[in-house]
Amino acid sequence: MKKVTYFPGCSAHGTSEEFDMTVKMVMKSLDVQMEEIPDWNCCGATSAHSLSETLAYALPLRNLVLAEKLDNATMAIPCASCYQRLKVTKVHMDDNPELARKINSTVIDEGTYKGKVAVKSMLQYCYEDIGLEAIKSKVTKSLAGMKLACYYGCLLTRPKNITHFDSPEYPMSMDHIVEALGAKATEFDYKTECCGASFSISDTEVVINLSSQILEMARESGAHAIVVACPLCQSNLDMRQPDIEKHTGKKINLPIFYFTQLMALAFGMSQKDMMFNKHIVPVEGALANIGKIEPEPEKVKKPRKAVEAESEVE
Amino acid sequence: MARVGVFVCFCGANIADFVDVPKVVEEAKRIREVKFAIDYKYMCSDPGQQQIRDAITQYRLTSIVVAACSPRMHEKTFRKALSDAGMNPYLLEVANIREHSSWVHQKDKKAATEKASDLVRMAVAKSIANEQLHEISVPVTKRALVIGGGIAGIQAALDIADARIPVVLVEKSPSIGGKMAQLDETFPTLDCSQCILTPKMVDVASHPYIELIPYAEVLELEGFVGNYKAKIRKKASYVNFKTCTGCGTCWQKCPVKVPNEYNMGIDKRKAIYTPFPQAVPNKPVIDAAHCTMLTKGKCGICAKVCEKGSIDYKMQDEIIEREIGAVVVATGYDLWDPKPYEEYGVGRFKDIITSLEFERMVSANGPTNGVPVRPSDGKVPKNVVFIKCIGSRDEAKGIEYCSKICCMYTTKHTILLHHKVHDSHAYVFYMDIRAAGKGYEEFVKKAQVDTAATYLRGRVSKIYKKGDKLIVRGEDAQIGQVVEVVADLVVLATAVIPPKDNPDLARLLGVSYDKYGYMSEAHPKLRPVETAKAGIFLAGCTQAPKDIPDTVAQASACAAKVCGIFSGDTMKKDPMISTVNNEYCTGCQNCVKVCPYGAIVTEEVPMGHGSKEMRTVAKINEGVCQGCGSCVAVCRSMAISLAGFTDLQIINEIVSI
Amino acid sequence: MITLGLQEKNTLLAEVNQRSGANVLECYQCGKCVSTCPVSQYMDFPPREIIQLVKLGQRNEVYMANSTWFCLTCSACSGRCPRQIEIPAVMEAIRHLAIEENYVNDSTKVKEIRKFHEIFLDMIKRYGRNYELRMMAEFNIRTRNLFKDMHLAPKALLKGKIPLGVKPMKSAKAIRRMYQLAEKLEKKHQ
Amino acid sequence: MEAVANNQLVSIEKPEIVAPPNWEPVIIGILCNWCSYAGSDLTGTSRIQYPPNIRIIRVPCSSRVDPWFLIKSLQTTADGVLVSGCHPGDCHYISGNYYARRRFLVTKKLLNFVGFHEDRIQFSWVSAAEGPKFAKVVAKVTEDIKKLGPLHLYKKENFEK
Amino acid sequence: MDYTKQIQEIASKLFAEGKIDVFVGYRLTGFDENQVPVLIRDQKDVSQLVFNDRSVFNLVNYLKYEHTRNKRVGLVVKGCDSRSLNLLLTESQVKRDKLYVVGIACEGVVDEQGNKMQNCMECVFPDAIVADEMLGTPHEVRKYKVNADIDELASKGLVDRRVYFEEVFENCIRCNACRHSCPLCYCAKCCIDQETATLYNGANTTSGAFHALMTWSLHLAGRCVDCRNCEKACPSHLPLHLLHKWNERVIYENFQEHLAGVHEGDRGAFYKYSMQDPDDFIM
Repeated sequence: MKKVTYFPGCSAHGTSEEFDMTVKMVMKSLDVQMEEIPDWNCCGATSAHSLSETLAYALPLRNLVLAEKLDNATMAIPCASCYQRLKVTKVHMDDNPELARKINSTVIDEGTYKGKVAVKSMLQYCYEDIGLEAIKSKVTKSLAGMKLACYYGCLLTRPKNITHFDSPEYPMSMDHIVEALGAKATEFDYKTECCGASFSISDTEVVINLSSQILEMARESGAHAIVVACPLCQSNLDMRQPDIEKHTGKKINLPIFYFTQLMALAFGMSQKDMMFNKHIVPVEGALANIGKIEPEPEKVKKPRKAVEAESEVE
Repeated sequence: MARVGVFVCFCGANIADFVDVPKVVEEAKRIREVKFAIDYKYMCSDPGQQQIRDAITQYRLTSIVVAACSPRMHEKTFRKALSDAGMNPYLLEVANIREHSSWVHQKDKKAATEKASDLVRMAVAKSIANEQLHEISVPVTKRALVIGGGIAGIQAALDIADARIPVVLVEKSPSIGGKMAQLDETFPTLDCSQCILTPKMVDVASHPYIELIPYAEVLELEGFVGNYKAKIRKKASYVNFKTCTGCGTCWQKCPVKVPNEYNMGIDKRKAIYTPFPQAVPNKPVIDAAHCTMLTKGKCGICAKVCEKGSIDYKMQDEIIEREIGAVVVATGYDLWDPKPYEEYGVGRFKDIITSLEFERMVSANGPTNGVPVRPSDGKVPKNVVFIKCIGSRDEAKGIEYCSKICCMYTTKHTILLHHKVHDSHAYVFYMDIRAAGKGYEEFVKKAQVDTAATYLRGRVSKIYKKGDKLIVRGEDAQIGQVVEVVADLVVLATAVIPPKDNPDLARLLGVSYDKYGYMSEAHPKLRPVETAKAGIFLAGCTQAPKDIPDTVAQASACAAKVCGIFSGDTMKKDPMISTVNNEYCTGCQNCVKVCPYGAIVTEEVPMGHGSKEMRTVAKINEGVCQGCGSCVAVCRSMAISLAGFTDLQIINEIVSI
Repeated sequence: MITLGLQEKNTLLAEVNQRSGANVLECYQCGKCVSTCPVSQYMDFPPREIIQLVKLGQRNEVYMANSTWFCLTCSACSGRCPRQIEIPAVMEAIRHLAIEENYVNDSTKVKEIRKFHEIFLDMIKRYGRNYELRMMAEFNIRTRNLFKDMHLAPKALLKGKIPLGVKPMKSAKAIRRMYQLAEKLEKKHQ
Repeated sequence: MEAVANNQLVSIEKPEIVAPPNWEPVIIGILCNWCSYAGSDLTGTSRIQYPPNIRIIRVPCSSRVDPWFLIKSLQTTADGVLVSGCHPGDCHYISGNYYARRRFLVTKKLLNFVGFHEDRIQFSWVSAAEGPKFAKVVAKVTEDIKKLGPLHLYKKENFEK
Repeated sequence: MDYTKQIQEIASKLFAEGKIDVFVGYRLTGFDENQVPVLIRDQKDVSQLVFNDRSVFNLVNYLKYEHTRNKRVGLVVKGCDSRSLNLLLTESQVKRDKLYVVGIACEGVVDEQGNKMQNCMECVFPDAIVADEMLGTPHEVRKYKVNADIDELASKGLVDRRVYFEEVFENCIRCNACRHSCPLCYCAKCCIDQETATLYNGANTTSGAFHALMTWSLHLAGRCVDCRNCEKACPSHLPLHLLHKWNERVIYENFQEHLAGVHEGDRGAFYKYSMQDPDDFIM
């Protein structure tokens, strides 16, 4: 049995409750024991580092210090924003002991930071620590027939020198995961464009503009739905979709799934637990594609060649 | 007893204003060994030198100290004066009282004078230990080795051979011609590249003074200037060039198809092939990695159809040796692989090609008969986006430097595109247009005005696919707005990089190379074709990216340098090199280990006078030793000394202050 | 018009470089960041121009620009920058400097963004965690835009998308203490 | 690497002989021909001023410098020694300065161990283009040695000039 | 640790088979339990040989003298001795095919008072690295330890060290026993005796001793294997190991943990370099 430290993040108790739920379900079925950081606090998100350098480090650092009290080598974080803040803090603290000492002084009551816990996003944890094989082995109800656009957003793979995970421009980890579940990942060029992130509330216009482009490109790629690994992306793309449809005058109707929701689905768990009812955009239409396998356009079969790959023989 | 003459120079006011020159002379006269001391306004002038010459004979001087400017300036001049007076020129010492005293202590004349006196005393002390040295002359083998048969190697080989000096031209691939043979037309005149290159290639093949060794590589180079020995591996071609007529039956019948390197893999060649129709020598070779006869023992068609029986599947690599006197390195360049540009979808989108692929497409003898097409669907493109600085000037993904030729070849491509597809439109994303060269700016103007290519100033940030079009997004900084171009084809002007094995070759030759892998010239301005290793010269892109005119000029310069070395039967060399005292040498060979030039070997000498027992001692190769003194400092038994900088000379300087 | 040559020393450049850890002098104005930036169209000066203004020492323009407030820190620009300049760090440095030197951009947009961040931080100070519904409501009240997003509210609340309560932290006191200490630290820093 | 940090052994050398008034130290500078000597020439041609205490000896390469030149210098005429060569990677003789660097470190540490202040022997990399750097280096070395006072340790007894 | 019997048997066998001309070993002094080196030239003398924890001398030293030159030699080496032998092989001073080396997995030797030698307590390679035949149970390679005396002296002030060493150099009588006893000092004419060096510093004075010992220790820097032959030979009982151990420490800590004579073909720290060598002490 694997053990991992779990940092749910504020949205797990709010807008992304379904992410939190499905993560727990999926991890249980994958035989991973999750230990939640006791009495964790908010990572500070964009706001903290917009206004105060010290708080931007101090808030995540407290969580890192608390996490070290649990005896696990790795910490997995579902929320991309929390992941980014904790990882940036970890990297900067590890690089700069002087800074670490300074920031540590604000949370010294909780303990001293040692830097021994690896920080990973839930996606990274699933991809690297659990592995595609383990995921594939749990699939009971293949998602074959579904075409999915995998959307990573800004924070999971960028900046490369902080995250050290996958490509910052055209990542493929989530694509591999959904393909392990049986679905087909579409070629989607807007994988890592920004959805507008924290402007969700303060500047809706930006969010509508950016998210609409992402949705349109996903539509264009032929996807039935979008898969995400970030609560903020999910809420921007899902909750703002009616607004976007009104704004552009085009029907989009793309449900936005967390990748763990789809994993739970493919693992054959009850749809009720996945809280599809919380989605603003109804999911039924997209899920109806499961099992509907399009016949592959038949290729004209050429006579088998003697030497393949590099060279060929007439 | 040493008799030293001291000559102190005023250097006009340069020294005299800040150093009390008469006082220095007076101080010098107080040194026991100094038999003559004098000052003069300009020691380096002819009357000044005359004073030295006169004093040498008049006072029977045994060594000379000139206190003047830096020895790096006038040491040669004064040495000449000594030898004119019949004295060994190496009995001279220069005390640098200008750069090291008068110019740097202008506020304290007393201290400057004191220091000048000290410097003179040090030079006197050193000069007492000076020995008579004689220039070393080294015999020269008059044959040049040219490595690489691109335009640089071809030009260098022809120029040297025309001076009736034998040349060995080694080319890695089956044919000479290099990158230039792949080009369609050349900027800024739009000459047909093949038309100007092929005659030169034929000249190389037929020149009586050129030995062309294609499909071969240099394995070893040992020796020193004038006396190198090169080991060359002739790769097995499996075709007997002596009997092959190049009729072409074999490659017509060969069943194995391989991506064609000459056409950047756009079409296929056979496993037995000549790289291109105009190849020199026009004899095929068998690609051992793909030939099924050689890999699996099945086929053998080429041997069957060859009337001359020239095919020999059992042929082995052959190693040959050549004695040579000088080397010209002309290994050319490679193109940078743009794969790290993930944001452009390089590797995912078929319709993104590199400039050389485009060049092959628009070339009349190219795989698409001179018409550019989209690799995805074979359609002729309308909107073509050219992106410059791919890999160049990009330290994040590629290399820091500017590749120099991309601005111009991209300009050429816009014009060629216009010629081949009249209703097309070229968009060029650029950062700067670097068109410094004869007729270059006019050429850019031609592209911008005559063919109305749209120039957009900015780096492209993203390329994505919409339908079957590629959308290219970048900022046009001229209007400060983000623009998107709907493109049919995107051409990347990839950076020029040194060939991957350049550092290996450089190490093999003993030449230094920079962090990118370009070989380093001896001096960036004043010795641009020499390397730090005597007798090895650089031509073309092996030194840095450059265009054809510059390459040809540098190749000819190399030829002139080679001819210079071969102008006499022997070469003169500075005698300031190491020597071994056999009596003290223990044969531990630490010197052999640290010598950067491999100039030290070992020899066996009798244990004692008349003894039959032998022992090993070190031996310096005079021709190779450059006189760095590394061996001297590691010689614990002090058996090695460096002429001109002996332990005694340096200690004399130290203790005489 | 900008007149150059009057400043004795470009202190802005030094401050921005020092604070951000980047060296903006490396920028050669290729514009890749501008076309990469998802919000450059909303900015007064896109990243490339901000950097040029820093190089020219135009403190007022740089501090008063809304650009730094619009930066989403998505790091797309720095990932693609050929000179590897940490542009988000530069933006952040400028924002902090502007706050410290009391330059206030009072356009509605910037005020709203800033208010949002302030409320957010306030929320954490109070509860240790973010309380989304209260956050949204408070934001609307404080920006005097009571009906913003009201059309979303019924659906979101009905679907349970935005829960009505929040699980509070046990030791919210620790967070308040952190805030105090952090404030002290920053004061000392200045 | 940290264990013998460069400041670990430095402490103040007690000058037994009080420096006479107007005492000026003698510093021997051993410079390689291709980089540092050329650099010092450039200092001259640029007319950059530096203290006049240094006496320069030219050697072809910093690898020519045998440690006992340094020992001998300190034993006879010098109060301090400066050795300067090409920057790593720039050696005219390809690798000379890399060998020299190793010897310098050990010599410096050894002399410090037996009682010489670390500032008595100093090293620098000065390229042919670094005229101003050479002046700075000389100024620093001169200042350091002035602070230490005249060297009397293991001087050759009854040495006559 | 007593291999007397085994060594006698080996030597006797070697003589019997005609494999060696001379065997270098230890014998008892004859008046106490301490030992001195002995050169056995005949099988009948083999019974003189002993080996136990009093076998302190480094016998490799005897390979540089005429008695063994160009002869086939049998030799007993401990861990430290074998490292110096390794260096001599690398420096082409002896030929491996003329040697028969009996290697000892050394438990450490004792001084005349019977106390374990300091260098044995800090020994990194107790087992012979070069050997044709090994005696004893092999040890694991130990961790490098900084010499205790060095540690103590380095922590003192500069003035204290200077005072200490001034006395050391003052007590040197320039008898050159140290270099005669050192297996690695094999030069035909020592540089210290050469004209250039003696010109200004040949006298038997403190400064002459300083010059000689400094040069000597620098020539052994990165080569000294800490066998302490020199110290045992010194009539003035100078703490010569301090200079060598200090250099060894500086080299170990700065140059990729170099230790002398451990690898075949490794000439010592001054005859190689690395790009990672410290550069911060250079301006």
